[in-house]
Amino acid sequence: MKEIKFSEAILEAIDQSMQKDKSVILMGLGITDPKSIFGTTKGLLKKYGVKRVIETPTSENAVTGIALGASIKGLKPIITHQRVEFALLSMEQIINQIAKWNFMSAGKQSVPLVIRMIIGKGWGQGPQHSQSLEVLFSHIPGLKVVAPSNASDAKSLLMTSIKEKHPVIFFEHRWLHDIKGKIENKKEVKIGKAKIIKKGKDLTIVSFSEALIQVMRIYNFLKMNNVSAEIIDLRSLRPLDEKTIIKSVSKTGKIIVIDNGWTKYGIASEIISMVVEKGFKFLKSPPKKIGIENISISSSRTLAEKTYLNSKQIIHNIFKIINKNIDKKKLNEFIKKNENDHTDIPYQDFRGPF
Amino acid sequence: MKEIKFSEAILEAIDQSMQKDKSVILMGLGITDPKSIFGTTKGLLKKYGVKRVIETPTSENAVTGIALGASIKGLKPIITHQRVEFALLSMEQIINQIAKWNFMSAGKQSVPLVIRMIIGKGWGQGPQHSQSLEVLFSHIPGLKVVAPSNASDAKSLLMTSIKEKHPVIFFEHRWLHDIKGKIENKKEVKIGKAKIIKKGKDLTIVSFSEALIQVMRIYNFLKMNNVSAEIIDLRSLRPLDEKTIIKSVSKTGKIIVIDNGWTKYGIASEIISMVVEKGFKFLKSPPKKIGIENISISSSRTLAEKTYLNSKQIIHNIFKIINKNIDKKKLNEFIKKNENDHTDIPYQDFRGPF
Amino acid sequence: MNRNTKLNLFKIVYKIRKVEETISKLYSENEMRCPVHLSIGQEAVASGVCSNLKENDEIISTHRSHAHYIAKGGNLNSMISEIYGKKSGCALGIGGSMHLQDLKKGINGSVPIVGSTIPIGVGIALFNKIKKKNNLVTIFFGEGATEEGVFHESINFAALHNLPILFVCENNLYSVYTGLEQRQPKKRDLKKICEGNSLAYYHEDGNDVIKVHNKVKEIVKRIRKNNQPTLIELSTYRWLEHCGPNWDDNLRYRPSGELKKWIKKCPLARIKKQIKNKPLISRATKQLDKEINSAFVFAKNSKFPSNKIIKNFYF
Amino acid sequence: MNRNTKLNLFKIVYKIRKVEETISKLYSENEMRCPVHLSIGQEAVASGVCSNLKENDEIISTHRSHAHYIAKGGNLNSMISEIYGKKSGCALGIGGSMHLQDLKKGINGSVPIVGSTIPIGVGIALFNKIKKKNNLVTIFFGEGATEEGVFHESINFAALHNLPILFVCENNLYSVYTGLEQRQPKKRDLKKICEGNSLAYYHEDGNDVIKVHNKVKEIVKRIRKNNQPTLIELSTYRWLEHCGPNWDDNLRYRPSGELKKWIKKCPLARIKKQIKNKPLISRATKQLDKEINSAFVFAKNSKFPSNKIIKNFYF
Ligand SMILES: Cc1ncc(C[n+]2csc(CCOP(=O)(O)OP(=O)(O)O)c2C)c(N)n1
Ligand SMILES: Cc1ncc(C[n+]2csc(CCOP(=O)(O)OP(=O)(O)O)c2C)c(N)n1
Ligand SMILES: [Mg+2]
Ligand SMILES: [Mg+2]
Repeated sequence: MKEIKFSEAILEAIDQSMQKDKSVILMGLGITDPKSIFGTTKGLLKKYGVKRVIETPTSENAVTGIALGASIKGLKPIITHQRVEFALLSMEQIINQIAKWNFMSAGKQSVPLVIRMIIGKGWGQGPQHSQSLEVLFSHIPGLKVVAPSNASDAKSLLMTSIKEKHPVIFFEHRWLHDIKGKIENKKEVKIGKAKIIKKGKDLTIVSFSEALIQVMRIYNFLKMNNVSAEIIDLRSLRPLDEKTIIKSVSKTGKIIVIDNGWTKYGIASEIISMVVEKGFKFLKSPPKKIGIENISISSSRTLAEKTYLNSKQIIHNIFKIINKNIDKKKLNEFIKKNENDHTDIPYQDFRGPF
Repeated sequence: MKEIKFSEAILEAIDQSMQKDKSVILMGLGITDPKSIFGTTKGLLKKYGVKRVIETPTSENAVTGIALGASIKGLKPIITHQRVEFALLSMEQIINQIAKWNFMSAGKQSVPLVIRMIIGKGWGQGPQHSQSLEVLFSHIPGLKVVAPSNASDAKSLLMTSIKEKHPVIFFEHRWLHDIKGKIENKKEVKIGKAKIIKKGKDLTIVSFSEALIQVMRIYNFLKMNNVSAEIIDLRSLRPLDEKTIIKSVSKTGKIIVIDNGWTKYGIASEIISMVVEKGFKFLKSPPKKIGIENISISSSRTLAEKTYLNSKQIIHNIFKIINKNIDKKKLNEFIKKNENDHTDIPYQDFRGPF
Repeated sequence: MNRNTKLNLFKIVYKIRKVEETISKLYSENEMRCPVHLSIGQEAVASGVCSNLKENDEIISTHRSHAHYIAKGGNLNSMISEIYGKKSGCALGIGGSMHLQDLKKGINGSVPIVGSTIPIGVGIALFNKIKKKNNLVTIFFGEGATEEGVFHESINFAALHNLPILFVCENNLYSVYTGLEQRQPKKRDLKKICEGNSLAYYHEDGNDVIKVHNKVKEIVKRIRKNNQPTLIELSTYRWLEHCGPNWDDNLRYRPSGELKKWIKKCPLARIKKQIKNKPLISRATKQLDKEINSAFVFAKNSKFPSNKIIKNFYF
Repeated sequence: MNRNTKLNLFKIVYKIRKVEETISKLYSENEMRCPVHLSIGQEAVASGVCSNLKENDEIISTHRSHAHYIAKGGNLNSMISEIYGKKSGCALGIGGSMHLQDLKKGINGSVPIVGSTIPIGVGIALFNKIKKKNNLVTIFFGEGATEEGVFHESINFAALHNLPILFVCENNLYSVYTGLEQRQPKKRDLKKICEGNSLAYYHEDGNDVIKVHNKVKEIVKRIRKNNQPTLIELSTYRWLEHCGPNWDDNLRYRPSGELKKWIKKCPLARIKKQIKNKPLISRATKQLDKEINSAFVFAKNSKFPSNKIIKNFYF
């Protein structure tokens, strides 16, 4: 098994899908430029030509409608937004048209369309370039929403999404793009299937996308402290793999959800409400959700770092749920050894700006 | 106390606010036309002139940005959308700009802006004219979201919203517009305060907007069956009156949320997850959420009626939570007597189309 | 123009008029329980445009789509059934009047969000270009839709990619009850806007079906040859209320006398006059009356859709 | 043009250039931890436009706002502090480079969503009209923003209401790395688009600050008189990368030689030549160098904002 970056996994998924299926086309701002969306569309123009790799004007709303029109006739467009925020210009097309076209056409047409949305964070991005907003799409019947956390899932899920008959919103957190992972080519990841990353019995930790990386950063501390956590990577937000979550909670009796985004009316709210409706009898202590602060994200690093998820907060909440004391010295040592100096970058060699 | 229609209450709120404060202006498609948005803007053009009552082109996105620009300088614009769906064209302005401007200007400017969104339903409106979508706004820090269920609250909440320094999304369900109610002019309804409509001890029913009307329709059946329900009208969705809800649940130990919209990642999900996080120890049985089916709404009445909330479903779920059997004959009699013949209209004399 | 073409144009105009009048008449029975946006007064636009389109040419439309659907040859039984919310409807009753579609006839659908089908139509044309299909795409919309940003984004894209599209702007002077003067500057000039975006622009009297037919014929030929997306603005007028079955001149949102003036330019009366041959006309109308009548009977007798169909769609 | 005006124009151009160069030089210290979009090569636009504006005239800008902020007289210490994320920043460090603002100088802000400040600027002008203020509103944006629907919606509205607005389209040929030919049809004509929307349109060499100043002077006078919203397109060129402190001609997204050609048209060199008086220039630059240097020192020495300020804002 080879190890490649998340961004390379995306590229491979698109490349192989375009190779296999001539109906797949790409649309978006910057897909043919030298930076090629964090490298995820590198070389595709040369390989597949301007008819299939279509650089676009700054017209997000129309481009989305155009992709929809092309898709109902049989093309499989992939749209890319360099930031989730730009996609807000196309919400009308996404929610009123794309999500409903299969229904509105009484099943006669379907919309095999993928919209890649990249979540920004860090390096002073500020309030308009760092929102997650997964819940805005996850609420809508007719859409599928996925948010992989690693290269292998990203590759397989993107290929599945491209093959899929119905529209998929594909979330990529830009802090994942440079993380390497082994690609498991054998198994196809289906949309709607969560994955148990770590087996455990003391509590269930549910997370997804980059938030899961934050969880994995503190996994060793849990182990050191004999906390046996079962960690679930959702991978899909809609449909949600309710079974896997409930099964885990039936075993652990405890659940914490670590969210990429805001917690009020957020992704975690649905998961907890679902768990408590369907697995009330298993619950031994109040479930908990944490995510970023329910405020906008500042540019200045000292303010931004207070907004983001952080290891200490995650650990404290976990220990509270399982009703265990933390050795503060150990915790501080662990944090010191494992954290970046700056919370506005994922790794020391990360530089902004875009 | 006089009794007036919900739509008249809206009109009074706007009229009195415009009278009192010269900064209040109105913008929107149809506000000066003969139908004057279900009568809610009737006569205002004549009274306040074209400078303050501004009919607009079909340019929802720009109009929203224009209102924002005017508001940061000191005007208090009220924008009206005849359907929630049209506002989707302006999501970028609402989420990226309006919700964040106070923050982005480091508190130097604020956005005293009200956006009225009208929820359509019934008379074959179909998939694109009957969505609720409150959660799309309720998730966003920087926005306030209100959704009154009766004329009195509507009037007071709208006046409060207009006076408010920060942006408010004001939801009106069109089936409420014709319902009459007594206006309690004494008390100002604050944004963020729920109201206990009925006191009770067996279970807590949380609802809002038109869904609350559906709940009140079956209240007598509950009484007849000695079910003592505490009914809470949320009125505000953001901020949410967590205290009132938790306090009620601490007494009843049971909760059901009746939602206007889709239940997945919906309004009810947040309420239940909040209750279970903060009031876990009070809960005696699994909480429950019901709302409309998680599918799009059809035009044909036979399909639409299966999508909407209905009294039977509400009653069944309530009895299940309190673990009580229903006398089916009584139930059927009650339903027959109290329901409309058609679920695509709220009252017998309701006619579409717009 | 030969007599046959003329007669065919008459037939389409008449068919639209008669269908709309029947809807208007029967609406008060409360069995067509959905919003309807009728095209009475505007029939010549759809008729004169679609008479130049081949069966596999594609159209896409708006909330006011009855005329386009009929003119492009959509199945009448399915249309009326759709409005009645029946399972024999073109969308199984899911959409009602605002969601007419007939894929076999290249009628891709219509939706009630102003302007939103414009990019979707452009996308169909992009598909055609990539897959080397020669179908022309015609996108119908009202002049109100040109106030939406997406219209401008769409024409820029269409011109950038030389997509063979006919944009048809049906200018009936009103958006709901709101006149042009409240929505667009006095010197607004759609021709310049189009040409600034590299679109060819034409204008024609939208109440004269022969003129529309001839002008569009020319344009369609040119588009098929050079792929230059083209917009034609057709001036016309809606007689009845914006939405619903009734006359509404009593509401006085239109200058007094305006409606009368336009009724004098009745597209049906005009083509009738241009044909002259009364027996021919009466034979045609009789046949159409029968067809239309039987469509309403068919719709009324059809069953409502069963809730089971919902599971056939993706949510 | 008198010597003083010329010298003032020189000073602004020089100040912008020097600030941007200093940012570019110091960026690698990793203390300006936010995206920066520099205006080197485009200084004459902001300078020649803002030199015609009064202090209480208003501007609103985009991701590339440094030049506009400086030219409109924004406080330099606050700007550099903002980029350093310090609490002495014009937005207390909340926004960084893409959110410059100085309300005292009529600088309403800037945001990094392309096109989104255009309607907001129109809204400010609507406020001025309703409240009978005579401030002119100037809205800066790149040519990429004219591809957004909201631009078209906004100019329609501005013209409909005769709002005194100067739209400044800074055409630097690129949107990020993407050239015009991939975004707009060859014969795209912004003049026609503007005129079709009842806007007056002008064009000028955006690298000649004197020409820009003179042309805008005329235009501003006219707008103040007749309230006709007006757009001026200024042709110019960005020298460095779209976002970040570096040269990037090595990436080859621009035709070889293009950058060189534009560097020959350097706005700073040009105005310098037009002044000739070397001592005057050197006195001015020395003074500005000092001011700029001290702004960077100030910023570096300033404290970071404390998390407590968050509670001052509404969420
Ligand atoms: C985005 C959006 N905004 C507003 C509406 C409400 N609306 C329905 S039809 C209509 C009129 C549009 O006018 P025009 O495009 O000229 O079409 P016409 O009705 O005259 O045929 C409007 C504004 C809508 N459906 N969609
Ligand atoms: C709505 C939106 N789409 C895309 C982007 C990404 N983006 C940032 S700057 C930029 C370039 C815009 O070009 P132009 O308006 O010409 O300004 P310039 O950078 O040339 O000054 C783009 C596309 C964005 N910020 N907002
Ligand atoms: Mg019209
Ligand atoms: Mg540019």
